[in-house]
Amino acid sequence: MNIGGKRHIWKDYQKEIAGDRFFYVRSCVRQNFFPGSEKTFLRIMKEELGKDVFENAAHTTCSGIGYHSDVVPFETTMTMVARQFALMTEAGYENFTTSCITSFGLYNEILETWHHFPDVEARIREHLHRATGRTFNKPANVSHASDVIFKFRKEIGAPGNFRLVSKKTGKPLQVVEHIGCHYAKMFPSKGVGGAEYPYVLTGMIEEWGGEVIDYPERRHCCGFGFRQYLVQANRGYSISCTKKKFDSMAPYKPDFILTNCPGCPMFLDRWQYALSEMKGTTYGENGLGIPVLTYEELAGMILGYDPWDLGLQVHQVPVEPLLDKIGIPYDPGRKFLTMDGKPMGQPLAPSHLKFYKHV
Amino acid sequence: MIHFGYGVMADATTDYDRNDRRIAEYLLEHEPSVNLCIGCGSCTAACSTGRMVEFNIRRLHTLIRRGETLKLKKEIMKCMFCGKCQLVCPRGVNLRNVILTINRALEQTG
Amino acid sequence: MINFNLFVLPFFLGLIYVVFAIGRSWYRWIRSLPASDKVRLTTMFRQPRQVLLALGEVCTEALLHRRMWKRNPLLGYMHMSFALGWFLLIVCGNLESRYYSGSHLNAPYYPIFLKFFIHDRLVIFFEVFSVPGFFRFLMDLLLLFVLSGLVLAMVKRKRSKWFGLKRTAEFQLTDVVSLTCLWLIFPMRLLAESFTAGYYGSGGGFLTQSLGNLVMTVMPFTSEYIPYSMWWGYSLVLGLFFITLPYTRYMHIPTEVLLIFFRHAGIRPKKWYSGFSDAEVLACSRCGVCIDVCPLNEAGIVDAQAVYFIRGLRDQYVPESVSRMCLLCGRCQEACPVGLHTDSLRLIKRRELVSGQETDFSWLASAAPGPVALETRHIPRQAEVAYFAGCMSHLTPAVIRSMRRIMDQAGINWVQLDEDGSVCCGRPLMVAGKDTQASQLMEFNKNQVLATGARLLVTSCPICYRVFREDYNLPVRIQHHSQFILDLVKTGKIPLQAHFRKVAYHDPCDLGRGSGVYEAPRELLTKIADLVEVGQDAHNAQCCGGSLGIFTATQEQRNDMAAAALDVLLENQPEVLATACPLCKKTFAKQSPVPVKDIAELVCDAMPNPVYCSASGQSRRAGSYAT
Amino acid sequence: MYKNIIIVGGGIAGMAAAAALSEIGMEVTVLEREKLPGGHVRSWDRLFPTLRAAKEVLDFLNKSLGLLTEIICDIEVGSIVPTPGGYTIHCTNGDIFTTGCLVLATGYDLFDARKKEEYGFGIYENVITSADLEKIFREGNQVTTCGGQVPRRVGIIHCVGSRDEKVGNIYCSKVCCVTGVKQAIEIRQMLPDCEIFSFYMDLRMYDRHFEELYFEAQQKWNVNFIRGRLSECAENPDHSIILKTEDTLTGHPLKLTVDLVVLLVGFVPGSSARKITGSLGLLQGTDGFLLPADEHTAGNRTLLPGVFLAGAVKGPACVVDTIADGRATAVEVYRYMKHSEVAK
Repeated sequence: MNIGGKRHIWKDYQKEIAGDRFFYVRSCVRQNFFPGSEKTFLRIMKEELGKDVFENAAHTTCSGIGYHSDVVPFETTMTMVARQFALMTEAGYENFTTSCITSFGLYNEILETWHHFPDVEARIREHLHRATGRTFNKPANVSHASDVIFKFRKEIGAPGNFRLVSKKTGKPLQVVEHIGCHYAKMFPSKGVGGAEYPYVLTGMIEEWGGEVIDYPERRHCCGFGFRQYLVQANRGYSISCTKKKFDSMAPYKPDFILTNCPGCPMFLDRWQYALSEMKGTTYGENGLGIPVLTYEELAGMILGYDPWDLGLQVHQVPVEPLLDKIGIPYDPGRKFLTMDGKPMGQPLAPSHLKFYKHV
Repeated sequence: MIHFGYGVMADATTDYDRNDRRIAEYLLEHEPSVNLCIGCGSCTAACSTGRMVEFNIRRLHTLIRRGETLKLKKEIMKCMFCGKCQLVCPRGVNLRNVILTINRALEQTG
Repeated sequence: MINFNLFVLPFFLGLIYVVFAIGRSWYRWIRSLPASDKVRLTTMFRQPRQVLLALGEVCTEALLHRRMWKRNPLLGYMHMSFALGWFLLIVCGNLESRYYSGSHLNAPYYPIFLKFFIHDRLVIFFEVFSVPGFFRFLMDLLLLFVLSGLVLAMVKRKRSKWFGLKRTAEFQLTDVVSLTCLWLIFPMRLLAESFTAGYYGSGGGFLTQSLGNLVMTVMPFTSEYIPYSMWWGYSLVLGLFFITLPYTRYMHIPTEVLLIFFRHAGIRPKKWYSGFSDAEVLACSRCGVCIDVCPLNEAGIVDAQAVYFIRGLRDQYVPESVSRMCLLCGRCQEACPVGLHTDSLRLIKRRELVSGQETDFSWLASAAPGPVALETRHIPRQAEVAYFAGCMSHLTPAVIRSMRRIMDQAGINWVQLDEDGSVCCGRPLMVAGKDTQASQLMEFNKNQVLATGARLLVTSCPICYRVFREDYNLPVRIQHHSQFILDLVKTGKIPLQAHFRKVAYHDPCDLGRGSGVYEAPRELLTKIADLVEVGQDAHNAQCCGGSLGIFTATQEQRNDMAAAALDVLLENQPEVLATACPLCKKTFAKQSPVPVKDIAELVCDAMPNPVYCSASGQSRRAGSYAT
Repeated sequence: MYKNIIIVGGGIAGMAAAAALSEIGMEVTVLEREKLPGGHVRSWDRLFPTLRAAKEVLDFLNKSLGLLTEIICDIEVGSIVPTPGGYTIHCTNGDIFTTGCLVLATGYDLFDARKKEEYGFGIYENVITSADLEKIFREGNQVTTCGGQVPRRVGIIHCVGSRDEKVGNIYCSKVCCVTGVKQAIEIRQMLPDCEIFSFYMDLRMYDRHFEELYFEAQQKWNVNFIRGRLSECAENPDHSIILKTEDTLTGHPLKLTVDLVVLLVGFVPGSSARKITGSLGLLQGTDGFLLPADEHTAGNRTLLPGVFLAGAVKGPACVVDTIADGRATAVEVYRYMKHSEVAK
């Protein structure tokens, strides 16, 4: 691996990311999957970086999940997205930042469509106006929240914060970065670093002291693939994809997987359980699985936020070994407590994937 | 083990590194003309058997060379040996002996 | 006196051994014959006529080497001088010994070493008309006869071309030992007898006594051990020859005799290896006649000819590729002086090679247009002629088109069985050794033929023709289209107008040597063309090299064989090369500088107003011609 | 008899044109950017389809240049400006040439394989280009992996940068197919135990003896040809490369590990030609290569009087065709000089 070659390619895929005044749109599913992530993003942006991030409660789904599952027509989707833009315009913002990768891809797809087919844009403006009476400006800048974290990676990794280095050996942690398919595969120029060797997560990992693993199936989908999972008959495809990725990365002994998409961490995390139940195989050290993190969770960890505030207790694969490796302190007793300090109950132990026992 | 109602599927990819290529190696050693194939499909187009039933001699020996031999034994039995394939092959692949050699290789690899 | 000396032991023991070994082999082979063949053998021995005929053949072939003579007189003489000369030496020596011993029963070594024991009677040259003198003259004459063969054998090793052989068989080590012994036997006998006659000054004939006297004059010796040691040498080489004989090609001498009896008993090669195969394998003298006639030479293949294949069978090691490296053109079989069934032996081996392999033609039932489907295709149930073009003919559509035109012209109610492509006749599988598997295809085709109700089956492909005739057991007449068309011409059903100049005819192997059809195509061709002579034709025709019989030849090797065959065919500058096999046609066509046409095409071209047939069998005008 | 003809570019097309012109008595000046004439052919080891040394061809061309040819090396043309009655050539070192007759033989550039990102050239050390391989051959070095080991399997990838809308080149570079076959044979000659896998879309063996070479590669050298365009490379922990493709002849996706990957890089329009096109206003085809006045009937002329094109400046061409084209240009130049006023 010649990192110089990658830097050469990264040079070609520089993208402009707004620095402030973000109109932030949440993901439909992330708050269920990894509830602490979006909250952490807002906390970092506002508390650590002092940025203006605006949220509008009237914001709805972009309908991407329906669009990619072939149940929502493109026209409908475009009109719904036009409404989001109208909300942004009404709020006086022009930097559009999405929490979701699929939304990010979809916004880009729609803006590109409108760019090449102005008549389509005109029609959608007509639809939106007829339906809601709204008009909109197209955003000046569209970024994914991971782009924004990437932009401020230096500030987050400021001296004194935690680093992705093994406390015991002093060696950098080995990290698998997994980019959501809709981030740059459709429009390589819209992603930091392009589609082949995306830099957005790699940049964070490098900045925070870790090392990125380049394994053969790094381009492969996490396995979600919308219809692959959503239609039950297709779930075999979904889990087969995930297994392919794990089989490919396992020889590199990654310390954890970093993701920037709503679905990827969900499937890379939960399918480790399903695979262990189906096949009896586990990945990672000591049968504990390979921890999977969202970039917000990782940024929060670097900043020293309490892991249980980040929502790491809802991960299937225990993150404690990773916290121990880095040396992030946590109170194991608080892991399964409600905000009132009452026990919230604990999941049953799986047959193969081990629970972490604190010593 | 939990029954989820679905499971991990077999990979459709030809994994050249892991496939058992003993039949291919035997074939290439004993009938090297098979290496001359350019995939034109004349053999399959002329094939007396392939006209009547699913039997693609061109694909069959290409698959063998890649180590894909799962359906081989069943397929190879359909050949009538008439030799038309060989007569039309623009590269002089000795197709009848290819079949005989594959049969022998199958016997030897069990 | 006791006629014994220690030196006779090597010979004597060798003789006992060889008789025992031959007897054991014969016993084994006869025992391993199929029961029906054993019956044939015993039946023959109850018919003196058959036995006499067999004995006659033993004389003409094993002693006189008639077929060798026909091939090349020098070669014939060489073989005859050894076989007949030695045989007569034994017979006459025996008679001579009886004269001396006065008894009919002598020790077997006594006649052989007679001159060692008898040398005290003075017989001078001009006493040839006395009994001993006559024998001495005769025995020396026979010795000279054999020695002349020996000289020729030595010459043959260097100048095989004089004997009509371009190539001779390669030797194995045992052959060299045995050959050396054989070659030494008669010179040793000459020396022993001459030295003895010289030493005693008497006892020899015109050759041995003269030579003995000469030796005594040139370098006189006084020790009787000198001739004595030569008797030892003579006995030793004889003994060694006998002991090695069962393990060398010289085993063919006794085996051929048995084989001749087998053949006269009506025993024929079977599908599997039997005592008869053993007799054939051991009867091969490795004379090498089959090497020269083999078309594989033209392709530079020099290790697969019948002689080597049979040697491999004997040594129980034949590489798979050698078993499959044979065109099965039958040329070697035609030329073999011993009459071995070389093709059958090859097929037996091939059957063994594939015995464990299976085929699956169950798809025929559902996929192929069977007899039922025939009905639905509105093909008349009562056709006169069922026409089976054959797989290969589908690659030479001109043949099929010509046949349709000819049959339409003749007003025949015909039906083509394989209009949409053939289910193979089965012979290609059989030549791979897969006879049992072929039977499934044959069963299918048989039903097809029967379903048409035709009483005549015509095929354009000699390969199909041969298998239909030999293996199908069809209750209908079977003709190759050359025979069929000839009949049509003879009965005036197709008028012929045009006449072609200078046509050379190539005999397809399966039609000519394979099925014995030589005349019909020639007769047909002479009606429409001037046939030019072809150097090697009919029984001796060269294979085109495209044969389905061969599996391991490369395309280049096939091309070389075709080129060589073409050289012969085009020697007299024909304008058209005619053949009667789609495979030959296709094979020659790519290299021939002159057009290659099937007989059917030529006939079609020669017809005055060809009836143009429609493309499909259903819509042709067959019905209107129904008689 | 005629003087002052300038040939821009001292590759084989320029040399062949110069040799032909000087032989019929014309004075020619060749401007060459590099330190020695010969162009890309200087970097090649042996030429297809006969595997003769490239150096022999260059030596022949060098010898045939004649006394009337002046070659100025190490000089780069900056711009060419039309002037009344001719053209002024401004070189980057300040030199200025004027001429009435100008031959552009600026050739081509090799496709930058880094643009085909998914193949990992420049990232994975065991991915090299066909030009790199030629260099190894030319310098008499052993073909090894980045770790210095003898490769057991080599993958040869056809059509890198050619026939690929995704890199903007939909044209065929013509010579890569046969180059791939040639290099496969050369690797086998050097490393008899090394397996070769060639991944191709079509094998365009268009010229004499090419198909025979392909046949030889299959028959004698047992090169494996797999029909399918490489989709992506990935690196194993031991730095070997996983190739992913569809084996289109079996209809299966195929995964194969090789120790070394050779990318057969195609032709792209030369950077120097692009500069000159701008200043002269010459026409480019959709492929970016320069267009002659008429592709069939005036293949070496341009629409500008006294400006001629020779060799691969007009698109991918093999050595044989390029030399022939250089000579054809000489004939056109001669006819032009004879009939125009420039002849004095």
